[in-house]
Amino acid sequence: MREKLIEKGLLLVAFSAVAMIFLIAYLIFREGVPLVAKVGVWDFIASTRWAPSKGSFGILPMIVGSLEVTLLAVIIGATLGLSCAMFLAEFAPRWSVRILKPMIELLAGIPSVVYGFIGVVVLIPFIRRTFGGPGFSVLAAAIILGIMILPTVIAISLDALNAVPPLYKEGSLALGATRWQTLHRVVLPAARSGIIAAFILGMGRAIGETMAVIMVAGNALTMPTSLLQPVRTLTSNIALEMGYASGDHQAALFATGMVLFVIIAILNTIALVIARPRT
Amino acid sequence: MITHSSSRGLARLFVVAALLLPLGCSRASKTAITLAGSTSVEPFAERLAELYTRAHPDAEISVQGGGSSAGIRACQSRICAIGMSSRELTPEEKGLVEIPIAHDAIALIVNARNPVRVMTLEQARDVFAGRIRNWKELGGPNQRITPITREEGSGTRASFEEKVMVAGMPKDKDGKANPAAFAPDALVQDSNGSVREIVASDPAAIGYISSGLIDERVAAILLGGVAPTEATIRSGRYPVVRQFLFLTNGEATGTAKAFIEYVLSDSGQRTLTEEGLTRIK
Amino acid sequence: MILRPLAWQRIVWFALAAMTLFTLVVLFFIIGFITSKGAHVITLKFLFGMPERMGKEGGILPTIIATIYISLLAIAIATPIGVGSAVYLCEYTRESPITRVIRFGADALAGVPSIIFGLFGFILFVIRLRMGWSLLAGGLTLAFMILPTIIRTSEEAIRAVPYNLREVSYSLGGAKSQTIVRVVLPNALPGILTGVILGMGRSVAETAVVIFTAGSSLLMPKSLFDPARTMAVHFYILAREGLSMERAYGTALLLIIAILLINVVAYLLMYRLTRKMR
Amino acid sequence: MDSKLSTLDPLNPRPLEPSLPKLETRNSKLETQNLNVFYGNFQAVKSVSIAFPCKAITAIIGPSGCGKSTLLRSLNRMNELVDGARIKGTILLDGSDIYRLSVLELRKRVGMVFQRPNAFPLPVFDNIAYGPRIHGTNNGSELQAIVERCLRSVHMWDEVKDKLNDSALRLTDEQRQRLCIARMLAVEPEVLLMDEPCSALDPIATLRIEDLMRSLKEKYCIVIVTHNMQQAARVSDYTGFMLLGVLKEFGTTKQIFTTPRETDTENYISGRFG
Amino acid sequence: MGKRLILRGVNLDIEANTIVSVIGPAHSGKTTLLRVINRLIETQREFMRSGDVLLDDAEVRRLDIDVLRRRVGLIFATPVPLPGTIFDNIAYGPRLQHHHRRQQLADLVEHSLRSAFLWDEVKDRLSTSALRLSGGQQQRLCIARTIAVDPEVIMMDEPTSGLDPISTAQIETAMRELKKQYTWVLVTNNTKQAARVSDKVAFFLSGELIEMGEAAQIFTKPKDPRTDDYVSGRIG
Repeated sequence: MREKLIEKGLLLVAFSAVAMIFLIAYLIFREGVPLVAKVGVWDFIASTRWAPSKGSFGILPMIVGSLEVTLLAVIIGATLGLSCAMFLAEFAPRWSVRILKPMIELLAGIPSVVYGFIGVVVLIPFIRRTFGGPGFSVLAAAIILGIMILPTVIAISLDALNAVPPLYKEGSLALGATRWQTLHRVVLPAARSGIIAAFILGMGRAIGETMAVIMVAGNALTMPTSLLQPVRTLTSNIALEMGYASGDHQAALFATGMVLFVIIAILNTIALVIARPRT
Repeated sequence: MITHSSSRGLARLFVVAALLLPLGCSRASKTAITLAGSTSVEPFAERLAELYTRAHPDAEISVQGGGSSAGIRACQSRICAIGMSSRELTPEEKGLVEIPIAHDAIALIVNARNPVRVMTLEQARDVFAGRIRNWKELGGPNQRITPITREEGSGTRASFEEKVMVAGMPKDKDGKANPAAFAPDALVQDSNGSVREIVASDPAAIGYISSGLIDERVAAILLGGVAPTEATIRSGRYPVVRQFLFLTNGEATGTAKAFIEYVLSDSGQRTLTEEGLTRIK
Repeated sequence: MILRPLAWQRIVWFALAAMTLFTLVVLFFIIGFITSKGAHVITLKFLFGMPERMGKEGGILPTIIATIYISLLAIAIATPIGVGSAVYLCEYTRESPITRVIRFGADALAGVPSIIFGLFGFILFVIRLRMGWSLLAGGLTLAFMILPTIIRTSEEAIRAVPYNLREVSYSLGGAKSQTIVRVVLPNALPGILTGVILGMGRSVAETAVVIFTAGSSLLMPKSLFDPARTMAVHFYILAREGLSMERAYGTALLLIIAILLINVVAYLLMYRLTRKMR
Repeated sequence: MDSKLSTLDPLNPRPLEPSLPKLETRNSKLETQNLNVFYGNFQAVKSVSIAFPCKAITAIIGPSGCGKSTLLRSLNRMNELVDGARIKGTILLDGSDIYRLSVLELRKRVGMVFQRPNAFPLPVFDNIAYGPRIHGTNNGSELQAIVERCLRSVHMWDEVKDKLNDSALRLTDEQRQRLCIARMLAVEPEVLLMDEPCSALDPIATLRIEDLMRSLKEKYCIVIVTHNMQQAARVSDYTGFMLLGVLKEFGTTKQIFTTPRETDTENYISGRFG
Repeated sequence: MGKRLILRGVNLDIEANTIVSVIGPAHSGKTTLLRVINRLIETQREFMRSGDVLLDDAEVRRLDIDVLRRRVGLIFATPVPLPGTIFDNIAYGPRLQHHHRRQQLADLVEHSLRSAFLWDEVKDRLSTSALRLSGGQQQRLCIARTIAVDPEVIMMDEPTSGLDPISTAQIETAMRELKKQYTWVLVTNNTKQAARVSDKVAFFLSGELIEMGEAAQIFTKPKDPRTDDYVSGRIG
């Protein structure tokens, strides 16, 4: 009897996360859907002109911008992060891993605004001097986000690599394989789903990041055609304009959030399908 | 027993955490009020609140940013006693009491190293509409211009649009000119401060901010040959001027009333002037 | 393959070592940069003084206090919910539609960008529930933001408790709840703590959510219903508005030190808790 | 303490004297001389000298913790995967020190099968082709031939020839263990080391793996570690008995199981302890 | 376990105060049998059973599950000390029932440790971690822990498979000494051990009880040829 009660109570608690996600979705969609209905789905997501006070609500440049920045950031973060994780897992001496791993996890806790700020004072002037232009650009945003997600990618993929049963490694080494052969032919495939999970989490952080992006991306409303052009992402659109928005403008920002929501859901689903371990 | 002591330890942790929090059930003092709204007004309101509470230690005034719309919304739902707005209210938002507290000129600024110092309104319009793209065309060095504007909905941007972007534009039959659109590749920043910081660090940049926030790293452009000074602003010769508003839901009472009175008083207005605004009275 | 396996391995070694070095240099540059620029700002007056002139002068005590309150509040709310959910998922159900729904909820929540949490918290807690900008609204919103992290790490920690420990408890006549309270949770505690620390770190570092829900008032918060400005928000405003770069660096350095302290305290706590078990 | 144990003094076991009648080993393939293996301060193997003959199965038996696995793993230097492992003494493969070979070459020549079937989470084909590929064979038809030959020699070709692209994890325990043996054969080793290869299998599968071992004996030197005395008696030609890190006795299987010279061996064989 | 049939038509009668060994090769269902008896199997995946398990003529599924498990103790193949002190380990079971005072508990701990022949080795370090004990000591600790809840039957699942010969001998001694108080069921894949300690032996193969009888009879003249194959080492 008592056991049953405990079970029911815990079930209730466990559903709070579900309740919350539905509440969030409900609130965002309730504000956003009427506007999208008014403007038209196609005009909303496929038009390039954003001038809410003039009745134009096109967010295509921001969708493209978000995806471009995120993709680039993940490429940077994943390359560096996975290399780092592989090195720490297989080649670095144990003592150094014991020191470095907590340090890297610590770096995950640095506020994103600090990363953004360093972007403004170090990276932007560097890009401006080296490549010309304003410096605030797709490239700057991608580099900052790529660095920001590094600790997450390293920590999680390192865990995934370490979770591969030593049996597999032994089996490969006993056949006369080098450690690198073992790593890339057996350990990496076996850790595949964990590593992809690391990339997904990194991607999630990158696409959802707001403040750091506002600081370095330039937030212009053009369709980004070059890496050196300023760009506005969906998240920064919301954070930039929410403060002064009212009426349809505000609804359009909620609708932006809605689109972001849907994009993240799609990306997560794709990633989950890829990551599903082959049985 | 470990299982016992450690769960007790965890429990203790939470008790300590809970005790650390002041579990007040209502606001600590009846004289506390909140101001919320425009980030342009926020720094000035904070300064005023600081001085006011120094003279009235029993009063507590907290100042929030969030933007004009958030302030208006919070004021409508009585979440804050006084809203702050740097833009005019839309028809749907009317109904709140509007109290202008200061004039604010919007200055066009460039990096102090930039030799260009004078522009006509039309030139300023063309720079921000993306029709003039090189400083050479304005008598400066051969360098691409990086215009920086504010985000859609910002009061500063609205005033700038209304006064500068309409200059020389064809008028429709009501006699109203349609403002030129901002260049889509202009950088967008969401506060006066960040616009100033970018201009201060990039010789090719140009932006517009509250004239009160100009410092030595940036220079104000003489718009149509007029500098934003108190005299030109009060006389209306400087073309881009707006009002900062305090908003209340119904007549203000208590601390809110006293604070508004202080702001409109001579010493309050003097403070605003010191901080770079132009007095309303 | 033209290269011999060992030669190939050596090349890979150098490539990976170079990438790792580069990564570490970048990450440590960030810390070094902030430290070199901010160290001289941190004085007792800075730590324990009240801010003046919007933070251009004076100290940052209210933001430190606000940061502590809001992050403790967030974990105090999120931990019981998160651990409870994890216990339910691990101990009370097998894979079923119910667990899939719960996991979907947690995963979806983890994917929600912080700006959307900010909007949500603003509408629900600040406006609808009339909490105003307050520590409470901020803490609640942050709690739901970090909930998925806590659920996920607790779940992993609970699953990592060897199954045979539960069997021992059962075979000595322990009921399920007794087994969970006396065997599973104490043994999962280090892992759970890691999740809590991660969540606390995220609350300390979060900016967007806090601006929307707890506001940015520089006054000392006196109750849960007072608005407040956390260190991260203060840093953002200082840096963004160009109020005082020096103080921005100082605040950033303090933030990093705070995260470091949280980690160290957690490590010590974990050490204390596990020492008796080893 | 039980009186039956009085003859056993495990705390002070005497090493096998080199003066003991030396086993007549027709051409020994692999040999240890005075081998000591340490993990940190713990000595797991104490002065073991043993020779493993060609084309024969040698079994190492002994109770848990006697060092038999450690001995086996030091023969292809797999013990080095444990931190703090080191050895003292000599190990000879075809009369030359194994430490003069590269570790890759050594492990190629001395293959190993583990207690738990550790087929890689890859398709069956890739499992077998793994060894040849890492040693430089990339020709498709050549690999095809190797895979077929190896699967045939473990009597598995007919069972899996249609599922070469299925994941190896879908096979039964026994099939996976055979696959591991086939995978090892694909690199053409000279010595096969087997670490309790049947302990996870049921009796029928065990018997079949044992048959396989007998058929492989024609070509290889096989060393098997087992805690199952009966298995040693069934399959091996020579048997060594280890106790607490010491090789107590070594001889033909028949001799060890019928007329052991050491009392410890006799006690263990007859089931008085262990 | 899924759809596999693990145990088939098993009829087994275990008398009080005897040591019964269950032998058989891997995968013959020995461990499952123990888990069916104390219903630990119910905590695992889907499982179905038909037939009855009677403890003193009462079907185990009718008993309160906590009571059943206190009456029928189980020792696992690898010693599983709970993380915590030696004292905590022994006191775990009694504390679950709450009503124990400090002194009572101390007495009970001493009694249990003495019964498992561990008291002299650990009496000075009851408050150190149980994980610091050697493998053999840990397994005796597990026996003492089971004794502390005062069971009637103690089932052991290959309790010495990971232990060295000396520890094995100590545990076997403890079993023989405690035979008067408890009924023992010993699952082992070591036929020699079964021969050393048990009164009766049951031989399982592929989930079936092939033969049960006095230890001497099973090992010298088994009735079933499959038993003969196994005890003589032709299979397994």
